[in-house]
Amino acid sequence: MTEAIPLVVQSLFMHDLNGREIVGDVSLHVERGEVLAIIGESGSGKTSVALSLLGFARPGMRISSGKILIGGTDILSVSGRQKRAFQGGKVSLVPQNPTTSFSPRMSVGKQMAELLAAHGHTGTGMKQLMRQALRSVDLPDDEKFFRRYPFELSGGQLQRIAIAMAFITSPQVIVMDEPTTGLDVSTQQTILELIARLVKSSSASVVYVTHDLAVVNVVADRVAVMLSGRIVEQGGRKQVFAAPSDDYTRMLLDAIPRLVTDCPAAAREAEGAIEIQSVLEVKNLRAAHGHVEVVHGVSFSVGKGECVGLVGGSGSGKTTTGRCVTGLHSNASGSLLFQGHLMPFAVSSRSKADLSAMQIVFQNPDRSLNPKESVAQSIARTVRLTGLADRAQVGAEVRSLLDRVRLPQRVVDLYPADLSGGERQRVAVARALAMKPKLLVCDEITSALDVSVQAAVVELLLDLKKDGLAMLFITHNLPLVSEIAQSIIILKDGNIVEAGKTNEVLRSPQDLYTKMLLGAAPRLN
Amino acid sequence: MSTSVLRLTLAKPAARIALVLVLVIVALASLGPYFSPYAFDEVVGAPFAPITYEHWLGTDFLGRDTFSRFLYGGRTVLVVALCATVAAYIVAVPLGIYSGLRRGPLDVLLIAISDVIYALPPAIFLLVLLASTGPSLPTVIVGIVILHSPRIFRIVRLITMDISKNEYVEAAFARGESWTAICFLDILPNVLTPVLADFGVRLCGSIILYASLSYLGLGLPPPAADWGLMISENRIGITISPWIAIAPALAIAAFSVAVNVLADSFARSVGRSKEI
Amino acid sequence: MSCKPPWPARPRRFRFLKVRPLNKPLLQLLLTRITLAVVTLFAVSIVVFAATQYLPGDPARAALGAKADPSAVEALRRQFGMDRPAVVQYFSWIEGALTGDFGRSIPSGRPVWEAIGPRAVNTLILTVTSLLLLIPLSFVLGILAAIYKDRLADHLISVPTIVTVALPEFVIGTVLIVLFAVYLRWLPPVSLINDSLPLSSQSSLFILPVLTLLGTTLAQVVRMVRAVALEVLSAEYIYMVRLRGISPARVLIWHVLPNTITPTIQTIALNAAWLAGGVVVTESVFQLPGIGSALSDAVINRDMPTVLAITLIITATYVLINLVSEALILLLNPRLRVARGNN
Amino acid sequence: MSKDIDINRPNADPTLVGRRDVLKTGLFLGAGIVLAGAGLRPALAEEPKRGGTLRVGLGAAGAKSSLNPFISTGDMDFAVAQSIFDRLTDFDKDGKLYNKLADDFTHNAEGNVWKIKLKKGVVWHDGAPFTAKDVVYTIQYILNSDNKADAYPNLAPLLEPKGVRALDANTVEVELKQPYALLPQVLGSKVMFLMKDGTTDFDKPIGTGPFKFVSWSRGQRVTLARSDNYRTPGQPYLDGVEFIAINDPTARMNALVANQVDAVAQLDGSLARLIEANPALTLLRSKSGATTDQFMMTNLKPFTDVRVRQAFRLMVDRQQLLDNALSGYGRIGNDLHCITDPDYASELPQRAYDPDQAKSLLKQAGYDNSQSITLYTSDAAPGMQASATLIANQAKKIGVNIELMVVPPDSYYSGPNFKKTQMGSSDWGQHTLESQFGQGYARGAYWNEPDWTSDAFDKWVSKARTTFDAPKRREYYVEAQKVLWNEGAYIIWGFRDLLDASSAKVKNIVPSTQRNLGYYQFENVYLG
Repeated sequence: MTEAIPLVVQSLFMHDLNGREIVGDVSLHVERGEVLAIIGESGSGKTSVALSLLGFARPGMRISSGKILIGGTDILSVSGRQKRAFQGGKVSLVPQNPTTSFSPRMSVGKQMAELLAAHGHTGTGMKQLMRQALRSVDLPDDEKFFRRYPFELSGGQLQRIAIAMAFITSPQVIVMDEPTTGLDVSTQQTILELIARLVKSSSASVVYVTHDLAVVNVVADRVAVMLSGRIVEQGGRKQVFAAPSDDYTRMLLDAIPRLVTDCPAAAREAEGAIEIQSVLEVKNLRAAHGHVEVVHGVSFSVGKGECVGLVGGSGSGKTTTGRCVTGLHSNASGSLLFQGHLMPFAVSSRSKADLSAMQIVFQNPDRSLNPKESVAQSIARTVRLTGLADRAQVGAEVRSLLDRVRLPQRVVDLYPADLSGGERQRVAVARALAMKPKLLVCDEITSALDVSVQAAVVELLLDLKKDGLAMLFITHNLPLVSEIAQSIIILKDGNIVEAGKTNEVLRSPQDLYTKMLLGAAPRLN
Repeated sequence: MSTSVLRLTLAKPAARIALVLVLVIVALASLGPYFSPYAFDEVVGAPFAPITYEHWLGTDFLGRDTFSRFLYGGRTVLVVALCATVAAYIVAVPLGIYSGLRRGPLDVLLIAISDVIYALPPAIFLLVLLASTGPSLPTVIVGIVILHSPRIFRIVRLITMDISKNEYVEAAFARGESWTAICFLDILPNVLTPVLADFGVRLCGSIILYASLSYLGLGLPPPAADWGLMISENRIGITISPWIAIAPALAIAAFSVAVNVLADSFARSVGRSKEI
Repeated sequence: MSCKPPWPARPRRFRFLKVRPLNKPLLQLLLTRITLAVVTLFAVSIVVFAATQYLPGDPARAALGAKADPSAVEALRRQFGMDRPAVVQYFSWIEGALTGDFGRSIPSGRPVWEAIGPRAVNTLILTVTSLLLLIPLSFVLGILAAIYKDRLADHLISVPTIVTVALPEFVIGTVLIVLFAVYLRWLPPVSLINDSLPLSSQSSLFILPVLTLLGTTLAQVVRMVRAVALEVLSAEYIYMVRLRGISPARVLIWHVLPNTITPTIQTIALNAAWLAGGVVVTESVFQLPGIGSALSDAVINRDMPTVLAITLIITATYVLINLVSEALILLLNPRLRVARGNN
Repeated sequence: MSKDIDINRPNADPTLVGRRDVLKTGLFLGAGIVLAGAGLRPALAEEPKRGGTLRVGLGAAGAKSSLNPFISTGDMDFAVAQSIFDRLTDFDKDGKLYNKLADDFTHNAEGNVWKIKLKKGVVWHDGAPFTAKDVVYTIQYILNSDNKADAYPNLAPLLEPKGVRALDANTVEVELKQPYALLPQVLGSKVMFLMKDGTTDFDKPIGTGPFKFVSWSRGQRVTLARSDNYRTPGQPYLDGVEFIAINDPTARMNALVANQVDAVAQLDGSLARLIEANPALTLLRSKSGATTDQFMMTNLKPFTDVRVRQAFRLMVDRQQLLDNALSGYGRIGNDLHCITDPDYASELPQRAYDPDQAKSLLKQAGYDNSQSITLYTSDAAPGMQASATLIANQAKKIGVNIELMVVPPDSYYSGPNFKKTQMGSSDWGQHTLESQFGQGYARGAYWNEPDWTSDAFDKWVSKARTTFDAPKRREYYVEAQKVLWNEGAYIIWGFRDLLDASSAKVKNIVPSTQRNLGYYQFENVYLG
């Protein structure tokens, strides 16, 4: 008698309540001990497929047809107690965002015990299992730790617990839904390693859902690429990556920022070296949140037409530095020299000219546009701030700005809610450009965007730089910065640990942290 | 966006029925007097006469035509409730935006004042206020405004604080826009939507407060026709002619329910379903 | 030498009570709240005192009747200290109030507390009963409505509650009287409480007033619970718990309920205040001798000491309820309960 | 909010200031006693049953209420005093005087020294015999102004405290300041209860009445039990009476329907037909001389002009007021009080509803239609606010603009605006002409609400009071009433019936013109 394949999905269809197809005709199978990666951008239906493997559809969606066989039994055909025996028992899930995935008013120990109790474990055996599970994810296994509430633990710790809980019942199938996306760069790497280790040592079939192709490279045996609810390509990892058969897959692969040590930006920088005229000079910048100093004396400068990358993990002080520069954080000391003159920290005491000469674009496109203003209103308002009053002139300026960020004219009367994330970010850039700035501070402007969109925004920035705009590019993404910045500053805990020309820093990093960051950056090959 | 919110608000049949009800009752209250068969204070028969073809709702405790009084009686309650509620927003929204945006000593003071008003149970407050100044419609309106304002103020303040953390507001500050521009273009429109979601609840509260005051004899003096007063002055006949009380009670309830349903639907379409 | 502590070890099974000593930040927060409440109460007492100062009509004249001769009125004014400046009157009053002496009622000349004490008991029974029914009922109904969102059960719960919230107390009360007392004759229409009999034997007199108060407040809380419960139900952690194979009952009791309670406490506290205010109309509809009806009597009689005392009592109760609710929110929040130094 | 029906004024009752023919009074009294005797023992269809407690719902004065029978506020206080205490004389259901605890009145020739013989065998609730000392103590208590007894203004003009003495255990001698024939009537007025010698407080009142005090809670409930040593053997039939405060008329009615009480006082006219239609309930109706009326301040424009007053009386549609404000339970009034008094001027023509005449009178007086008249009113008496509302509406028909100023009932008579607006509402209980004129029409009297004065009226009244011949005196009274009819300032559009209701099982409450629920005398009442 042959053992049933742990996971077989046959022709799965999912629809939303309006009858729109979310997932269409998805068929998969995962062998024992195999890792299948489902790759797709937001809206591709990959998470819906992942959750359906636990017999679950998010509200507003339903599984309309198809079979999901777990060890030979269709999880869609059972319900109630039987179904619950599957969930958490035979199929388990590692969620995307660990901090919102634990019940906030129950200690983590209790939540683990609850899971085990629901699947038939009791007494001391249960306790032992819990200890063992925590040890396997490199966490302390004492009573004190069990009594911790989710908010007392870091995202990384919580994700370790979530992973431990996914493995603790020895399920046949483990579904991991973007398990590293919500984590800090450096944590991402260790969690990824942990997953790889656990997967190797267990016999479970793993479905790993992600948008990050680089991650796939580390864990997956096979790959399925999803677009608009359908699988466009499926095959062995190496084969797909080396010779993608589908255009979309190819596009995805191309869009991934690569850590370019021989970057074009650096090359151009050599040409422009003739006029290294400093736009911004930051000297010994210290900034604090309340009484806690988070930036401890940072100095750097940005030249005309230069792009400086400010790189660091979360809590490194990179965003605070950017906010100090733009005047949004005035609890600071040190000096800011802008276009040759000293500039105060508070927005309210800066001159109009200074304010317009320096613009900031933020990370979250959802929050950086006023939802009550149309694209035209939002940009026109800014244009008028520069002194332009004539209706026709303002209109013309708005249109030319939209052209400049390569947005079609039809978006003029749309509202932010009608735009995609990438489009919103372009509007934000256009609005910043309306002030005719000399320096653009970009605070993680691509991190909330899909890979393909991200690439287009980067391209836009490169264009702008070509026009002589100075940029302070704040990011945690080292490969991205390597594509765009001439020089790069690595921040850690509020201190500059390394700074220099991009090429040099990336080629021969001096600091341990830089090396770690470089190591953590996923590569495709 | 406003059209889409409106569309969303009226997406459900319940909301559309509610809108119709609101319109009907507003029309009834504002146009009713022009169609009323008798004057509101005209004695047309014996007290508590039954329903007849001439008197669709019979007569009241003084022998006046109840239907005519019903047609007249909606004006005051709707106007008072609407004035009071709108005035409360006019007072509280600017204060809330100021407090939420600029903070400072005025904010502390306003919070303290609102704390004190919060601590006064609404009915008790109105009772003591009206008892000390004498019942009059302007006092009633001022009283209701005083009761609503701190509640609106707090929500507006919170939402303003929330909105001002948004990056588009920061960006506006960073590019040197004026306070007024930021208040009117960035804060106000975004505050209004969620704040107006509670408008229905507050209007409903005003109606109930005013009706209760009329019931306690602190509203319009007789012989005015007023729904709340109609219920209380004809209470004695509740077993003889229950419809005299039922008609205005139904009108008050229907209006309140409809306004609530609309507000609920509006709140949902705005994506905000609970009070902050 | 034994290192055993002098106290017995706490039994393990009581651990769930979380009897940990309050940590410093929590204590500080609580103290701030209490201070604020006291300050608020003082401010309210000043506001109310000022308001009653402007009551038109002379309480002394009202007490003695229109025919009283001016010297008698003057004597009464002196007797009640009404000839002194307002500030002096306020401080002497607040001094008494702090020691439980609210002065003497002007028309009867008897201590205020003597008149409103027994009435306060009736009002307390009325409001506490309503509150005790309100809390479990609103949670059951609200969570049920949330679970069966947009289905029949939801409508069956939401529609009646939305109707009752739109009706003033006097309408609900009158409808209840006509229905249950006049036509069905199940319950007494008038709450004629007999002080000389134990209240327990007169519980039927409280049913309709309690129902009236419930009618006006339940809807608000149910709606709030429903909204919060909907949010909780759609929270990621609830999906996660469900996808761990935990039974629905357990999910509801251990995960949905605790996370629904905290945000609704404030609403319940607000409604408790509405209960406190709503008793005026409700007591008047049912002629129930409570402090609500005593207040309206006192306002009419210009009985300033009684108005002040009752308003202060009601407000103090209100502030206290708010304080308790805030304390509960703080205490129920594990973030604040767990000592920060633990990490 | 409580709607206390009680009027917040000293009990409007006979303050007798005139002089009357001694002989006439003697005869009058004798007749009264016979009649009263008949009234006390009505022919009964069945044997009265003993036992049971009568629960009476009625209005009370809340915090102001007291057990002191001399300070009576609210129906409940009065009803309680009426059950616990007795007077020397009293009025029967038709308003005739009879002796209660007094046995006989004699006086000297001049008429200024009276001897009152008391009934023997009357016992206080605590067992002590009722003696002359008690009467002396009571009268002296009333005459002490510190005690603020309601009856003080009735007695103080007549005698000094030292003028009353006990001659023996059963005889009281009263020496008046001047001759006065109507002392027995004065002693029968509503606030003239008798208390035991030495009484200083009323926490546990002791009386000679049919019921004794058991317990009370202020303004809410008073419980009384049968007095075992009541002077009429076998009475009262009831084990006890419970008075329960229900100030809201609707609530009172509901309580009766739901059997929470057995009887209620002060019923709204509109409910009377409901009671009549309900076999389980009995309507108690008494054609009383009580009025709910309006008055015009003669010291305020435009009512300084008699033509305006006449016009206002003509523009009032009395039938509509009777039908709609009193639901027909009453009699049309002719702008004169005291319809039950034998000297009432029934021969005067009934003033008709004549808006045209009113209009022309106003025109003559140069009345300015653009001004508005303020009518101060309240729900303080049956039909008061209703009639004010209706009158305002009727006035509108001839272009007269009347605005209502409505205040809560409890503060109506004591309010700052009473007698300060052009028009006001008022109500009067059952009175004799004598007491009505003394209280409501005398120059400078506080309850002369419109501040109306007339030399001619005063002349006729004083003439009547000194006239000993009854038919002659009636003539003078009629002349006085003619003046009132022509120039007076009251609009007395009707007399209201006293309406109460009881459960059908309550037997033998005999409606009285004096006050509601058979003057709250329950010694004959039993539960069937």
